Order: sequence, then C-alpha cells, then structure tokens
Amino acid sequence: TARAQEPLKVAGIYTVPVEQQWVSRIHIAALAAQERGDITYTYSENTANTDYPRVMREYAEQGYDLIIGEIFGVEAEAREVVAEYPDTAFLMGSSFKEDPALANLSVFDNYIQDASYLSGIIAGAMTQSGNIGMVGGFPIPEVNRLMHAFMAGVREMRPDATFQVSFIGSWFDPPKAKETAFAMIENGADVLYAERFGVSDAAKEKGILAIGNVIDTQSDYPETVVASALWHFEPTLDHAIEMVKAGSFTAADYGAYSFMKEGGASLAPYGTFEGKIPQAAVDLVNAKSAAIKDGSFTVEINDEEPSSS
Amino acid sequence: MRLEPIANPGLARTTLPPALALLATFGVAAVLALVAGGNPALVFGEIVKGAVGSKFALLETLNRATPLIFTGLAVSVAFRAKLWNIGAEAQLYAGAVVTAVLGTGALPWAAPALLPVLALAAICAGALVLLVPALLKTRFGVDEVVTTLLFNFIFLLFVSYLLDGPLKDPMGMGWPKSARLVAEARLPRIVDGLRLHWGFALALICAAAVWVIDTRTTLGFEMRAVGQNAEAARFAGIPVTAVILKTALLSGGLAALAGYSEVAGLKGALTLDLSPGFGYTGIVVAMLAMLHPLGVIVAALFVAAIFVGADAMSRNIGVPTYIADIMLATALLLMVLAILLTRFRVRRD
Amino acid sequence: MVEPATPETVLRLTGITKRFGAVTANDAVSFALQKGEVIALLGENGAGKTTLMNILFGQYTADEGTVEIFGRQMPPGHPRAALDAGVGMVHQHFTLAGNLTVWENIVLGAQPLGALSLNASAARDKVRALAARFHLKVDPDARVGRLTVGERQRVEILKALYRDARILILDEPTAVLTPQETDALFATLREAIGLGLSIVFISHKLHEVMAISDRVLVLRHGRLVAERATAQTTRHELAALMVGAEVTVPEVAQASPGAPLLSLRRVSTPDSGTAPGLQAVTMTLCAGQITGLAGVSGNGQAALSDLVSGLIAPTSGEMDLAGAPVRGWSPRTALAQGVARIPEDRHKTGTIADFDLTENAILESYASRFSRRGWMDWSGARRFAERLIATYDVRCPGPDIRVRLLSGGNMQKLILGRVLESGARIILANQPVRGLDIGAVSYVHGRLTAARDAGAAVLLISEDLDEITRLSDVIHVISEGRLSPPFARGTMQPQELGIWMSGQRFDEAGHAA
Amino acid sequence: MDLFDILLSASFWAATIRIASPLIFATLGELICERAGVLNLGIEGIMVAGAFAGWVAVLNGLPLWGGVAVAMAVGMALGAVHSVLSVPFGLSQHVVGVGLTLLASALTFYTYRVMLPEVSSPPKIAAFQPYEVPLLSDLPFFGQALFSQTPLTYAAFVLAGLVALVLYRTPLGLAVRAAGESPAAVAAQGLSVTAIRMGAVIVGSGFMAVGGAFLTMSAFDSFFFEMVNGRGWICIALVVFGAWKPGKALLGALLFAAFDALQIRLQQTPMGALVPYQVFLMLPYALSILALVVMSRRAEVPAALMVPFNKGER
Ligand SMILES: Nc1ncnc2c1ncn2[C@@H]1O[C@H](COP(=O)(O)OP(=O)(O)OP(=O)(O)O)[C@@H](O)[C@H]1O
Ligand SMILES: Nc1ncnc2c1ncn2[C@@H]1O[C@H](COP(=O)(O)OP(=O)(O)OP(=O)(O)O)[C@@H](O)[C@H]1O
Ligand SMILES: [Mg+2]
Ligand SMILES: [Mg+2]
Repeated sequence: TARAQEPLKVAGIYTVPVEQQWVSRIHIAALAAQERGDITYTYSENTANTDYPRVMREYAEQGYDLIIGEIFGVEAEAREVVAEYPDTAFLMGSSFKEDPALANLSVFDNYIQDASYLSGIIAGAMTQSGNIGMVGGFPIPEVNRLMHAFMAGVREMRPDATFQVSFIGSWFDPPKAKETAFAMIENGADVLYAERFGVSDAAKEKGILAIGNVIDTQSDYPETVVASALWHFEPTLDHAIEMVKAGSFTAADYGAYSFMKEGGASLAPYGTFEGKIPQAAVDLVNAKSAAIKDGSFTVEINDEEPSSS
Repeated sequence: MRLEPIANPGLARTTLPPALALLATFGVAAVLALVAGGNPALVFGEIVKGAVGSKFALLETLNRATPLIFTGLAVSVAFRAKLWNIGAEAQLYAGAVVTAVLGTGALPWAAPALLPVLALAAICAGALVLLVPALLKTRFGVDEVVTTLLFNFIFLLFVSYLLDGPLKDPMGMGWPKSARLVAEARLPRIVDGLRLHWGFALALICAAAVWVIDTRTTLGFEMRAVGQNAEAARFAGIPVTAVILKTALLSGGLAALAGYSEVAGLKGALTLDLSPGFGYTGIVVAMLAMLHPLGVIVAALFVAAIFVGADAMSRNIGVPTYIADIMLATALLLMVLAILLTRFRVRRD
Repeated sequence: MVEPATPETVLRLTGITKRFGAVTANDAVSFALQKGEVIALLGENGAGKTTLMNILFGQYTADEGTVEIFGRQMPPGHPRAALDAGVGMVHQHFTLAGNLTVWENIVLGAQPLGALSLNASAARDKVRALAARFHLKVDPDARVGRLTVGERQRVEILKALYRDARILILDEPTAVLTPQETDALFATLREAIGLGLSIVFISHKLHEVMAISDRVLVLRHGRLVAERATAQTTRHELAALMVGAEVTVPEVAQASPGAPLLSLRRVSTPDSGTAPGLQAVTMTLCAGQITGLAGVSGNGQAALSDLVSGLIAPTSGEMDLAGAPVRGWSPRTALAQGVARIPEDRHKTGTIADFDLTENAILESYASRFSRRGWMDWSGARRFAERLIATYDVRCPGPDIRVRLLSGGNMQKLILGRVLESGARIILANQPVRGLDIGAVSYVHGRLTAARDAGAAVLLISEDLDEITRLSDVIHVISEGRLSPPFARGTMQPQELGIWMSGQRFDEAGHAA
Repeated sequence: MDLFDILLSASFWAATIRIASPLIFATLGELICERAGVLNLGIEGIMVAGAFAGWVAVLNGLPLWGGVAVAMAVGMALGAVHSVLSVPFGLSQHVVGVGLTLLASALTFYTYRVMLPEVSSPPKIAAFQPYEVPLLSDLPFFGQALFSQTPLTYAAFVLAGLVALVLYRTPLGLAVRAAGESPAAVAAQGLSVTAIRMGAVIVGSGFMAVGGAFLTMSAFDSFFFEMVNGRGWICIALVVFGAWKPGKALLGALLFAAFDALQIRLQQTPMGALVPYQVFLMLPYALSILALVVMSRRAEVPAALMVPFNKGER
C-alpha cells in the first residue's frame, strides 16, 4: 500500500518528562525509528492524566497514524477515545489486556523481570554482607515485579540475603533517593538496587556497588554499577510500526516483546566489571539466560508491594 | 510611585489594560515559540482554535474549568473571612476519597438518590478536613497557612496509602487506583461522547449559591464582617469563632465537591494524580475573581481556556508543552495587574 | 497674609492646594512660621489640617504650591528632605512599630542604611539624655507594643528631638492624653521653644490652644479663613470661626434618676497585659442618670468598658441587669438585654472600615432586626441607614459609602445613631467625643443627655475632666482597678477628684480599713 | 537499629544537616521577605529556577561558586518580578506568589527542554564535595556529624548567623523589621517602604534560589524536573515555626530534617515491614504540625505581613 512508502506519523504522550527512566526507553526507540526514516515523531511530556484523553484526541484529530504512551492512570477514558478513532492506531502501556472490541488498541508493559532476575544473580554474587538496599519511587506493578524478580535472583546465590526496601513517594527526587540509599548503607547494605536516580550516586560516594534498572548507567558510574536490567522498547515499537504500515494493526498484547527472548530486555554488558564477577555467577546467568530464551525457565511475575526482610 | 483611585473609569480605562495584558501574554508566547523554533505567527490562532475552536475544544475548556470553579469558590469563601485556606488540594481529595468509597457499590441506590448523597458525604469530608486547621487556629492560634499547606502533603500520602491498601481496585492489576464507580454513581455527560459532565452545571449552581449566601444571608454578612475586622465583629456580637468554623465547613465542602465532580463526573475512579494542582490554581482563580463568587466562574473559564488553548498550540507548532503553563502564569500576573489598573491610576511622586 | 521674608522665618507654605478626587482638602493655603513661635491650626473634622501637614512633611504631594524650610524650597513628596531640613512630625495616628523597642523606633532611619552597626549603646545613651533633658519619662529598652498611649506619645516626640528637629509639627498630640499628661507635654514643649524650636500645633481643645499658642490659624473646608494672635482672641470667637456660626454649649439640667438598671457588687476581672482588671468594684447605673467615670487612662477603664460591653465576664462578684443576675455574658447577650455601647476606638472596634454605611448601621442588629430565618432584609437595612443619616446628621454621599471615607466625627455620629436607635436602656459611652471638633462634641453631648432624659442609664467614660463634671449626675473615680464611692453632681471639686485619681484616697481608705 | 541507636549515630546527624541545608537557605530567604511584610509564595518556583540555573551555569563552564552566583542572580531577578507586582502595585501576595511559582517552574522546564532537547538522562556536573574541616572533623562524633559537609552547607549556617546579625544589629535590619510591622513608621522616618520591601524580596528570593541550587550542586549533581518536590512549601511552614526569627527558623529546619532522616531510617526497622511507607513519609509533616500546636503560643506575626502599603491611601 501507499502507506508503506512514506514515514508514519507517530505521537507520544507521556505523563512524566522524557528523562524518567521508563518513558525514556519509549522515547529513545521512537527517536531511533525516526532516525531510520520509518516514522516522524513528536511528543507531549508531563501531561497530567486529567488532560491525557484530550491530548490523545487532539493527536488523533490531527491524523497521526500511531499514538504511543501510557494509560495506566486513565484506562477507561483512554479506551473511549480509542473507540472514537478507529483509524488511528494506539499502542499504550496498560495494566490490562487488549480488547477485541477495540481493534486499534494494542497494549504493552515492561516485562523485564527476566533481566532483573539475572541482575539479581550478579548482585547476590557481589554482596559480602548479604544485605541489599532497594529504593523505589512508588510501589506500582512495573516496579514491584522487577524488585521481586531481582530478589529471586539474589537468593539464587545468597539464600540468606536480607533486603531493605524503601519508597520515596516521588519519581523525581534524587536527593531524597540518595539520602535513603545512604541510610541503607549505614544499615549494612553493600549492594543497592537503583530503581531511582540518586541511588547509584550514594553507592559511588560510599564505595559500594549498585545494580541498574531499565537503563544502563554504567558509563556514569564505571566503578559502581555492576550490572543493569535493560528494557528495550524497540521490538515493541518496531512491530507496531510494521503492523500499521501493513495495515494489519489490531488488538494485541505486545507484552511479550519486552521479554528477553524477543530482545525486549537484556542484561547490560558487564563492561568495567568484566572479569570481576565471580565465575559461578556468570555461569549461572548464562545458564538461566539460555533457559529463559528456550522457554524452559520462566521468572515468576509478582506485582505485590515488596517489603523489607 | 503612588496609586490613585479613579472615581469614574471610562470604557477605555476598563477595557484597555486587560486587552493589553492579553496581548502581552501572546507576545511572550510568540517570543518563546520563536526561541524554540516554532512559528510565532501561528501562536494566537492556534490558541484560540485550541481553546474554543471546535465543539470539542470548547467543551474541554469547560471541563477543565469545572474543578477550578469549585476550588476557586472554596478559596474565595475562606479568604473573604481571612481564613487562609491553602489546603483546597487536600479537601478536594477528601471529597474524592469519600465518593470513591461510597460510589463503588457500598450504597445500593438509584442515581437520583445516590448522587446527592455522595455529594453531601463529600462535602462533609472536605469540611472536616478544613475543620481541623480551623480548630487549631481558633483553639491554639496555630497559623492556618502552615497547617493547611502541610495537610496537603499528609492527605496525599494518606490517599496514596488508601490506594495501595484498602481502596486498591482488586481488578486493577495492581495499579494504585480505586475500583470504578457503579453506573448509578456517575454524573452523566452533558453531550454524548464528550467529557463534559453535569459537574459543570453543579459548579455553576454552587457559584450562584455562594453568591446568594454572601449577599443575602446573615451567614454571608457575618463571614464578611469577620474577614474585614474580626475585632469589630466580635464587639458587635457576631460569634467570631463559630463563623470561622462555619466558613471552614463551607470552604472545605466546596473544595471537596471538586473531588466529587472529578471522580463521579470525569474519571469514574480515584487515582493519586486526580488533581494536577487544582487546589493551588483555585487560589489564583479566586484572586483573579477578586473573591467574587460569580467572578470565579469567569476566572476559571479564563484560566482553563488559556491552558487548554496554549497546550494545544504547543503541539500544533511543535514547541515544548511547558509553554502552556508559562502563558497561564503570565496571563494571570498581567491580568491581576491590569484589573488593578482599571481602577487605579499610577502617579509618579 | 504672607509675611515678608525675614531671617526669622523658618517655614513658609505658599498657595498649597490638594485635591482627593472631588474633595479639595487644601485650597490655596499660605502661611509662615517664625522661629520660636507656636502656631495653632484649628478647624473642624475634615477641614484639611492633617493633609496640610502631610504636604509640609513631604508625605503627600501638593497639586499646587510650594514648601520652603529655612528658605530652601522642598522637593515635593520627600519626607527625607523635610527631616533633613529639621522638620519633626508627630502624626495624628502613631507611627511606631510595636515589635521594636523604644530606642529602635527612635533611631529607625536616623542612620545610613548601609552602616554596618546600629551603635546601639550610643543611641540608647542619646535617647536617655534627651528623655531626661525634656522630662519625657520612658524606658529606651521597652517594647513599644507594651507601652501606654501616653508613653507612645513621648516616644513620638523623642523621635523628632533625636533628629534635632527645629520645627515640630504636632497633629492632635493631646487627643489621647490625660490632662496630667497634657500638662507634662506642654512643659516639655515650652522647654523646646526656649531652645529655639518652632511648633505647629493642632488640637480641637480650645483651652489648649489658648494655653500654648502664639498665633491661631483657622481652616474651613480647606481654606485658611482666619488668623488671630492668641492674646487677642477668645475661645468663643475661635469656636465661631471654626464652625462658621455661633456654637452654643448646652447646659445640662439636673436629672431625675429612676430604678437601678445595672448593678455591680464587688466585681473583679482579670488583668490584661499592663492594664489592670477591676478589683471588687461596686456601682449602680440608674435610669435617667449619667454616671461619669473619671480617671487616668489605663486604670481599669478598659476592663469596665469590656465588662459592660459583654467582651469579658466577671471572675468574681455579682452583676445584675434590672435586678436579675446576668447569665452567659457576651456582646450578643448584652445587646439583647438592652445595653448599647459606644466603643473607645471607633476605627478598630466600632466600625468595619470597608463595609458601607448601611452594613455598619446594622452591625449590631442584623440578627434581631434585619433578617428573617437567616435571610437578610437589605431594603429594611437601607431604610434604617437612611433614617440614621437623616436623624443624626451624618454627612456623607449616601448609605453606600464605605465608612473608611467618613471623617471621624461623622463616623461617631453613625455609631451614636446605631446605639440610640436600638432603644437601649443602658448606654456605655467610652470616650464618645475623642478627636471630634467642637460642633460635633456639642452634638454628641446633646444626644446623650437627651437619651438620659428619655430614661436611659448612661455610663460615660472619659479622660476629660471637664466633660465628666459637666455631663455627669454621679461621678466615680477609678484608680488601679479600684472604684471610688459615687459623688453627686456639684459635690466634687476638680482638686479633690485629682487626689482620688492619683490613688491617694484609696490608699488612705485601705489603711483606715 | 532501634530509635535509640539511630539518634546516637553520627551519620544520622550528618544526614540531618545535609537535608536541612537547602531548607535553611530558602527559609532564611522567606523569612527576610516576611519580616519586611511580603509573603513570598513564589518560593517553590524560585527554588526550581535556582536549581536549574546553578547547574546549567556549571555545565557551561562556570566554576561552582560561579554557579551559585548565577542561581542567586536568577532568584533575584524572579524576586524583582514578585516585588514589582506585590510592593508598589500592592497586588495580592497570594496570587503573585502562586503565579510566580508557576511561571518560574514552567520557564525553567521550557528552557531546559530547549537547551537539552534530546537527553535521556541529564548530564552531571562535578558538584561540591564534602570538605573536612581541619582538626574539627577529627573530633569524635561531632567531626563526622558536623564538619564533613559540603561548603554550601557551611555557607547555610554562616548565612543564618549573618541574617540574624543584619536583622538585629544594623540599621538596614531595623528598617526591614519595621517595614513588616508598621510601614507607616518607616515612611514617617523618611525611608522608602517600597525600596526596603522590594530589596528584601529580591535578596530573599536570591537565597531561595541558592537553596534550590543546593539540590543540584551539592545534594546531587544534575537537574531533574520537579526535584524540588515541595521543599519550598515546607520553608513557608518553617518560617512560621521559627516565629520569624532566624535562630529559631534554623532550629526548625534542623528539626524537620531530623524527622525526615529519622523516617528514612525507621522504614528499615522491623516496624518498616508492618507500617505502610506512606506513614513514614507523613512523619515530618505531622510532627511539624504537632510541634506548632505544642508551642501553641501566638507567635508574633509581623503585623503588616500581607498588607500592601500605599502612600496615598486612607
Ligand atoms: N488619602 C486621602 N484620600 C482621600 N481623601 C482624603 C485623604 N486624606 C484626606 N482626605 C479628605 O480630605 C479632607 C481633609 O482631611 P484631613 O484629614 O486633612 O482633615 P483634618 O482637618 O485633619 O480632620 P481631623 O480633625 O478629623 O483630623 C477630608 O474630607 C478627608 O476625607
Ligand atoms: N542581638 C541579636 N543578635 C543576633 N540575633 C538575635 C539578636 N536578638 C535576637 N536575635 C535572634 O532572635 C531570636 C530570638 O530572640 P528574641 O526572642 O530576643 O527576639 P525578639 O526580641 O522577640 O525580637 P523580634 O520580635 O524583633 O524578632 C534568637 O534566636 C536570635 O536568632
Ligand atoms: Mg487630622
Ligand atoms: Mg519578636
């Protein structure tokens, strides 16, 4: 069809600034697609959920082909808008499944528990004290499930490990995250799970280790960040672009495109820690990684709020 | 420099400063657009189009004005009595919480019975939330600016707790939000398919009611008297403490209706991000309206139109969306200045 | 009336005109002040005295005209220039910061703002020296917010002296002073004059004008209408010049007292701040009688006034209204029981400045007379306000005007009307004529005696002994919260009252007991 | 760790002082404004702007103290906007403040996005590092708690002393205190109430901005949207808590920070697993209100706070 030739018009709507780790992965994937010439891309950031349906509608009215974003906080209202614009494709982060009645809405989520689990194995190997600190923003499923997978990974190496869990009640307060991390270090933690900005900084200052989440920050903290569980939005987005271009976009759950086997998640390269991680852990990571990819092993998805142990 | 009241301002005097303020706001927006690489010539048209250019745009503007009318009224009622209620945000959430608790199936009633009961319950909750700072003020002399401000933080954390725990939607896949309201608890839409709901009409009714209270009832008279001069009011036999408490109840109740209207009318569920600062914007709306209840309607519509219009404009000319808030702030500051200049002349001394 | 310039002329105003909207507050006023001279400025409320002084001092800018001080023309609207040229002004309303100490208030602005230190000890010493030199007793380290009005007045004068003022402007400095304090002030001023100071003095009290001034200027409706050498005029003439007509002071006839309406038996109230409470006070207010309360300010008048007003309740003793003990005493019950109150401070307590005249008129009676089931009866209220305006001669554009814009005299007439129209049986009149011009004074006094003759019991509190002795049928003296026995009209000489006011007689009684 | 252990650990007190530092700057700034009679609700936005300005200046090659100066200057410029509207024009201080907070934050975000359109995580600067005060930092307990802080923290404490000194020991401070109490008294002494109030708002706003800059240049090393996170509003409360006195305000900031440092640590005690985390986050706010109630005496509010002064007015 004619659509396949010209770039798709894609718009992103985000409820936080694009610096936020989670959203940044979507943003980067879209920029990459634009770079390739597959799409033209524009976005609205920091959009309050109150305004979200209006912004969706404005983009739809303007004839965008594909609208991406996150509707966790506005599921019902967003689906109403989707229903009104059957010619526009919507690819939305959502807690819910696709709805066959809404053929133009596909959903995704960052199911990177596989990678988190693997990063946990490394953390378990690196901790001396068996005491691990975890600082989160809010206990939402997208955060909880990664924390649980990470803890499960840690226990593979250190069944006796204890965890300190704190939520700071904000996505953007690095000083507060840092203070919280400091308190955990005082309390014996020697590896930190850096869900928020600010945590790795505390680890760096105190000379202990950190595990990254969603994004790779090792270049900023070469001596500190041992491993990171990365989310790659590219498979999700690229598939959607393909479907829209082919005219076959339909209601679907793109969650699987965040799985490791689809290339939606990965453990960041060891980089500066190459060779410094106990071989036993590296071997286990490789084995589990293979098992995950061939489907012989699945990491449990647990969305409950984690607590200290 | 000195300000001198103008006895009989003419037409030019009353219209020119506000017009200039608007013009200057657009000028600022145009410059900012230019800086960010957008086309400044399009700014004005795109804003108008985005705010009132279509039925959808217009109704969205009214929709965004709805909670602002409630919080604007709440603030104006309180400020009139010199009760500095900076906590409309908390009271809004109080109303929202109650609506979510009672509207999700707890009361098995039909809409005509359920909706008013929910509204009343919300009013009571908001009233109670403001009653605490009001009592601390009247009993212990604790400054209410501080207590109401801090209550915003506390209450939001409380809501966060509720949404993580007792109120969490079991069907919500873990996301912190409440269960959806039953159909009987929803305020119907005014136009099918568009978001504007009867909460807007309720807001207008409340503004009219506050105006009637202000001008026609003894309570209104007492509230104004206490606000203007509490010492004289007390001397004249007005029960000052009781009036402050009644004012708090009224103000808190109005703010809570914003939460009720957003949950029952717009969202259908309680979330932590229900209000993008409607409580704080209510202060601006109230002051822009010079604390007049009917003026609150106009001010809220103005604020909503600028925001919705500028937000749409930012997308259409491709500049960062933050320009909407800049325009809103600029328009507000220049507009209050302009309103002053319609009544005062600046004299150099 | 403009004198030729001589080396002795310290101050010259020429053709000063000032308009506030439609009001012309000063209309081509010119005069000159000589070294060592005291000019008294007289005029009704609203005649433009304060405005003229504010222009002189640079706080207002004149629309026309010039101010010259020691031969130098002053830049308009520049108080600093006036201060530097040697003008000190004591404003009609105190200009003191209550949270600062006396010496801090005095040195405020007297040192360059860029200075790195306040030189507190030097400043304190200078204040002490000045205070001693001019007999202005006040503690430099006291917090001004805690001072009595008399002490604050002294601080105001010290402020001017501290800056070596050579021209002193005193705008109604005695309005809030007791006779004793006034005498002390005059002694201080005479000393200052001896040192070469020149003074412009504003007062509504003609005997003060006669006592202190060399020359009298009379303002009427913003115009300078007369000038007299004090030695060659009389109080009577001055009064006529001010008002533009003869002023008659009504003779107060003997009363015929009726039944007791309010009685206090050994009533005490708590102290509040520096003001003493009542100490086992016994008094009876009878119908058809004016009871005067004489005393130096700050001796318990406020407590008695608050008690009768309903603002405070007795801590011990008994209080009867028309023979029945009072219950749940509050302003509202007081009003309901027929107690009408003229408060001491009409700006702060008596009225709400930004309410219009109608709203102020019904402030005390909206609940009982101008509302039904919580709904206001505004047309009734407006009719009532219009009646007050007509009956009590409140000069104003109409019932919609904000009372902030009324002159003090008219504000007082409004309160008087509100009080008298309530049909009260007991009337508390606390400083009812403070700051009023003589026309207004005689009007208020006439109304109060008329109310008495109609059967009301009037409690008159005043620091003006003349007023007390002229109006009262019975006089009590108050001192440190203690109340003297009642003295019938004509039985007390001012000297004897003075001794009671000093507290001496109470002490003797205490020793005797 | 139980409560006792926490309170006895030097690191707890070190954290308290770190957390308090930005609050101290901003609280002092607000205190100066309010002492002169102006409630500055622009504080939250000014802190955001200061946080950005200081960071971006250093990012563009200025030395750290240069960044602090830039933040201060930006704060003063915003203060100038506030003061023009609220002082000579006497507009409602509530609306000017809320409006300025909106304006300053939105302008900051807009500028950020225009300057750094394509970043995924903002660049870092070499922020202020802790400076161990010679000798003093070797003291047991106190050395670690008090004397191993960044220079900006020391500056915050010096500033508190300086503000108290200026307020109570200089003619300028006297004029500021009087302007917030009785502007008429100031005018009658030939001083310009307008100039004093505007000056106080401008300087105070500068300090608020430095408080913001502390977050990006000392507590952390880069700028994020919304990272000020309500700290400005806390400072409004701290001024009241401190009864408008620099010494008490400093204590208030420390107390609040101590509650915050405490709640962070309490979350890790056994209690932390039982009690929802929100309860801990509430702690500093709730205890502040409680402390206000317990103090309970009517603080001496500057009498002319929020009252505009217009020379010609009657
Ligand atoms: N700032 C002002 N704005 C408007 N009108 C004013 C102002 N100041 C004074 N006036 C008006 O100017 C006139 C003169 O007032 P002024 O205060 O000078 O009188 P005064 O002679 O001092 O009276 P009093 O004896 O009561 O002190 C009055 O009509 C008053 O209402
Ligand atoms: N001379 C001074 N030098 C420095 N700081 C002072 C001085 N006086 C007071 N302070 C500050 O004020 C606080 C309380 O002092 P104090 O209670 O004496 O103030 P105050 O007399 O009530 O003054 P104000 O009402 O003007 O604030 C102290 O903690 C200190 O910070
Ligand atoms: Mg006067
Ligand atoms: Mg004090």
